Amino acid sequence: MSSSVAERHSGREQALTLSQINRVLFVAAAVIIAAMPYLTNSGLLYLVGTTLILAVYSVGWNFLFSWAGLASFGSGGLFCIGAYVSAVALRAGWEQYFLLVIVVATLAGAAVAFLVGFVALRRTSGIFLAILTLSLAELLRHTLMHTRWLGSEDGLPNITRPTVSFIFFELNLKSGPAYYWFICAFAVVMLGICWWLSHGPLGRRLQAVRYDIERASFVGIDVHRNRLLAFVISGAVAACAGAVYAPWAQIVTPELSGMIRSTQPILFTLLGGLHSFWGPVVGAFAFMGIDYATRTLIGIQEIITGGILLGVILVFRGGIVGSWNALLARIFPGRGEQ
Amino acid sequence: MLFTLINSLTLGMAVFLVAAGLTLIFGIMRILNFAHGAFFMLGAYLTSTMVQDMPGSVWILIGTALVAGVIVGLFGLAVQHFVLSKLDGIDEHFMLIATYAVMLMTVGGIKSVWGLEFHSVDPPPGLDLGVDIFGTFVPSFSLFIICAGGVVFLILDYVIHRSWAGKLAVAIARDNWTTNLMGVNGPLGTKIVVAASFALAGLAGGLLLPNQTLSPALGDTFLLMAFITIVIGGLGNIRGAFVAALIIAVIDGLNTYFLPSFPGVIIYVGMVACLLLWPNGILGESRL
Amino acid sequence: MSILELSGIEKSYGPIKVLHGINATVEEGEVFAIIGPNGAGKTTLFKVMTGESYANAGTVRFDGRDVTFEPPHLRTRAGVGRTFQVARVFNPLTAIGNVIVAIEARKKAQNRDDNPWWAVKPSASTREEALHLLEGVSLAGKANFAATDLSHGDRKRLELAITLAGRPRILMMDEPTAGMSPGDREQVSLLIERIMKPEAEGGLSADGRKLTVVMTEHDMSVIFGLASRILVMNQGELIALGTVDEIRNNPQVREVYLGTEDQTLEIVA
Amino acid sequence: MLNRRHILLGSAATVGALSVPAVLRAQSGPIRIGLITTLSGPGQVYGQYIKDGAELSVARINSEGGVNGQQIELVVRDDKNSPDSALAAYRELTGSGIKLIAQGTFTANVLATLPLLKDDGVTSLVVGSSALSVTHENFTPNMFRLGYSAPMCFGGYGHLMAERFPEINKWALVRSDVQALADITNYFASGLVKKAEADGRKLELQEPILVPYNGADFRNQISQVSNSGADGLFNCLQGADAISYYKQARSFQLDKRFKLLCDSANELTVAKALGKNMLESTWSWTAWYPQAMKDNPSSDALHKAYTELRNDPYPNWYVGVSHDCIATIAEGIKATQSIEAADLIPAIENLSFQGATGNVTFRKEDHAFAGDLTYIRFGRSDTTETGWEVFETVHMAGAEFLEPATPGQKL
Repeated sequence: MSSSVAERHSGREQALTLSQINRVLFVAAAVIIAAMPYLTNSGLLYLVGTTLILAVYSVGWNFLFSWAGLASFGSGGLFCIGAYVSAVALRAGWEQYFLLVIVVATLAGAAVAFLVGFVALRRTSGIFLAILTLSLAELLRHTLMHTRWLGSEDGLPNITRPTVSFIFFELNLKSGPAYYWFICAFAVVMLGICWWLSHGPLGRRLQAVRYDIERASFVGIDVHRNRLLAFVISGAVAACAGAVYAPWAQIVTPELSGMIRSTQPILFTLLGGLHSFWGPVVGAFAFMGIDYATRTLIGIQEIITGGILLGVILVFRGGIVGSWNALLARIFPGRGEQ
Repeated sequence: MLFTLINSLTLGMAVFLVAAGLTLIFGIMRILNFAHGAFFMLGAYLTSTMVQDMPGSVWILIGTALVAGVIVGLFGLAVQHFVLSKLDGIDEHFMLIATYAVMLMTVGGIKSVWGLEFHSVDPPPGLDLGVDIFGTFVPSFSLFIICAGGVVFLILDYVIHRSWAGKLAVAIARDNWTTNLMGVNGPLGTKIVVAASFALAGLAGGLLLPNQTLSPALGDTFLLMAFITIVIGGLGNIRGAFVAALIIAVIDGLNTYFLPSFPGVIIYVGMVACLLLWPNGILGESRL
Repeated sequence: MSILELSGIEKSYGPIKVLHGINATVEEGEVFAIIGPNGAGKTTLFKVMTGESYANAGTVRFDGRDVTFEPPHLRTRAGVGRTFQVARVFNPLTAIGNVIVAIEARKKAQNRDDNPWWAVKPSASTREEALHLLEGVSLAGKANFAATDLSHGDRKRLELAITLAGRPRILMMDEPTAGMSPGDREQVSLLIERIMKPEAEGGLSADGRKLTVVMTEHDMSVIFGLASRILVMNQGELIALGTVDEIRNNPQVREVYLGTEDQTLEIVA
Repeated sequence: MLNRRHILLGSAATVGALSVPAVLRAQSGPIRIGLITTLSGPGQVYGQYIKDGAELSVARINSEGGVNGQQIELVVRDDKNSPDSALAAYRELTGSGIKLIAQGTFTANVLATLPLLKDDGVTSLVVGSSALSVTHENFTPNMFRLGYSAPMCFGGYGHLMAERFPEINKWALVRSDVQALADITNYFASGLVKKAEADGRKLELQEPILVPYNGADFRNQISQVSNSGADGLFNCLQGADAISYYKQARSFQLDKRFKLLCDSANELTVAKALGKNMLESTWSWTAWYPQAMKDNPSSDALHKAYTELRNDPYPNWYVGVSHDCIATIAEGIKATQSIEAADLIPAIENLSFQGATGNVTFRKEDHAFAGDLTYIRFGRSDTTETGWEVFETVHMAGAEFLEPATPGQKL
């Protein structure tokens, strides 16, 4: 009894020390990201901004995957819906209501996710759900490609970055850095919400469902309802990210609903670290780094990207986050386990 | 109408040829192999290198396709040995990303070896024109593809469900550990099935070569369709894949016939409907 | 007053009929045991009662309400608790985490969430209750162990704590001593006896109500020590239902067990 | 010498204090031109042609002593056929101080960068991209399109066919199920109809038959086409789709069922892939067919250089057009001695020079290319080693087929 208490005690101390190191890193990364406009040219700034948006989008996907245990291959479709709602609204000149537009886009994503989830989650799971969502996203892409007023396959270009009017002041987001900081704020808010959801009672319920679905229903958890809720939240986050993305890229195309966009969060999550909240964020930036570093290696870029990915999976099983924590534990054995 | 059906059947069997290997590897390793399309393409490129512009006869086409299949199967063994076997026992999604990485590298390799230009290989003499069936003109290469699909299905079905080797493979897929206890070399069995799956991809690439255009995007054309096929049919279920390929053929035929202004779109609608009706695939999920 | 009523329960798996019209009532506060040789249909009947699978015919009434087609989570919320033959807990979570999930689920279902909506951590009262439950099953010292790392017996105890966290009125236990050493079995018997007592007397039964227990079990000494009534099944049919003494002296039961289980015979004799 | 003051001002204004190294580079080093094109994914084959053409153009200019004594450096980036990556590449290039951009192939990727050109003071030359929106509703004065607008190129095509083959009155049309090819098909059809009506003929045009984009099997549609009973056929498919389509059409003997076959814009790609099994005869539009440009030294030089580079005497038309993009920028800089958009844009507006593809000139109002059109007829041949040959070439002035200029507005 007493020895187990001691074990517990030392365990907590170790977690604290290691998490302090991570916290320092986290703050440093946040400062660098916030200071990006002063540090780099507009090219890298654009990439980092896009990566932030994709990181939020992937965290939303991972909420569904690592918490609720459902793999969707069609999240690109929801991202695309958010982006098109935002694009259409901004092109129609509703830029002063941009925040409202984001809310509407988010709700649109949530509504579509609800409809899909309501029907699909009762009937399918696992890979079947994955392929079903993939097909729905493909269907959306085809529909957009055939919709002339949404620009067919060339999409909607010339999306103006908005000037958001609050009651007392106006926020001009037209310039690159201004919108970039808006993205930062958006990322902080969305990641905050996702963190809160993942670590609160809902997160605990969902994890219970993922660990043992039958046991979960025998402690009184409504499995279907909670999964549906996770599906809707994930869809809302994807659509919200899409809505913020549209004015950043200033163009939306049906390819947003394509397989590449839908598989991105999977890659990010696995690369960054499975079942970890920050995994997709780390993975997104790692992937961006690989992409950026290999941008001049035209022709062999695919081989190099594939090789790096393969290397990472074979060598770092726990993804970057998992391996990093393991590495820390090894470097500071004194603070690690007994 | 008969004509539309035969053509759609051609598409269905072509998709089945690609899907057969995909469903096989799913049956034994529970992975969706993203690299399958790339290896299909590799088979096609290898065959085209061997036969140049035109295979001398049907048998030369089949022979070279088999050789290409064997080579691709060896590549598959390498992938299994250096990548997949190393990921055994950890989260299955890592396999997914691994096959994605293998796909990237394979496509990159194909581009650097064969270049980007379009290539075309013609059907062998005798299969380049058409025949008359019940007053309907039917391209003979369509018949060739339909026959190839049927033969490959029959062989696979026999091997898996009737033969000793197939029963062994099923045993491995169901319970690798126990099979090992009983003195059967499970890892070797897995290797053989994985190699067979890749070899089927290569064979399909070779057989379909005269039907398609060689370009580094060839793999994508079939991969999604093959995914859909094996999901509709029931993952890992070779009979399911065959039935699903037939269903896809019918859906595509109806699409062409009744809704010509949206070619190729109804397959997705059909697939969504199928999944909602039969959530585990028409013939159910199966370990091989 | 009867808390659980089974009438005319029939269940088939495909063409094979497993249950042939079972009728029984469970009274509040009793320990009701279901016994029978292997393949008698005990587990199937159990599943029908808990909602894991639904009956093809007949009705299941809980507290007077028809729950025949109610899914498990609704039955749990209504007051049915259930443990599995092989303990099922949320493996990666800590022991206390397991119990907290269950308590939170109950509070949410009853709309008695005492946590503010924005709170991330479980409320103090939830944590307290969880610790209390773990103490009740003698697991308090291992509260922060991951469930995976617990021993078989500890996992069974943890599962019991999870189930009790739902404040059940009826506790359904599928072979609670399966796979345990004789010493451990006795412990479990004592534990069951204890949890059935109201809280005031050191037990874990909620607000003055009597906890009812329904269990399947192979170990006759456990059953004869605990049960107030016993239902005996054979080949999907009820062959006897009565008090321990009635069952001991029932010739039909003897016949069933004679041909099958020698060890049981000794105990019956 | 370049106008140094302009460079300093321009760079400092847009890039800010941190870009000092870029300014220094611009002063002393070569003139840097960014090339953004598709070098991975679908469309990579075209991007490769564009890259080759641009690089050969740069090499030629540099070997001739550069522009006003300054060498040109080409900085190539991949747009991965996504607007996202095109933007990232564009911003990286402009962020490092580059003011001259050449970009192709697909419209969406071009549309992504168009709105940014003006604020960044960038002059951009667009390769390919036949969509109208580039020079109409999304027009920006900083962009010149050295690609062919659909009405000019395919309206002219239809006109030519109606003029040359007055006996063909029944037409069937086939196209892939994407919007860009729908526009092309429509302009071809309207070109046909307009010319026929002007000649007092009435044409019978069937509804276009649609085939799946990036499809695997086209036989259902091929059979529909061959049963259409028409005499003329316009095939509007791209790349691998087109080749698979012709290949699968061979057993139907498509080329025997129609008196006249027109391919949209695949030109010799089809013949090179099909070889001895090429169709008997088909027309196609092309932007550059060097064998027919004998009195054009620029074309000859490029053709020679390309053949040496790739060992392929039949380069794709993209090679010529992207070559001319770089040449246009060089000519503009030569004329104005500046790389600033303010000076360069009027200079290019007034340019008229002989590029590899013929006369290069732009319409002032919307910066649409107003040069020459080329159509070729080619087909199976028993006498050549390749199995096919080009039978005839037609050159036409393109300007008269250009759609009305409505920069900033939808046509």
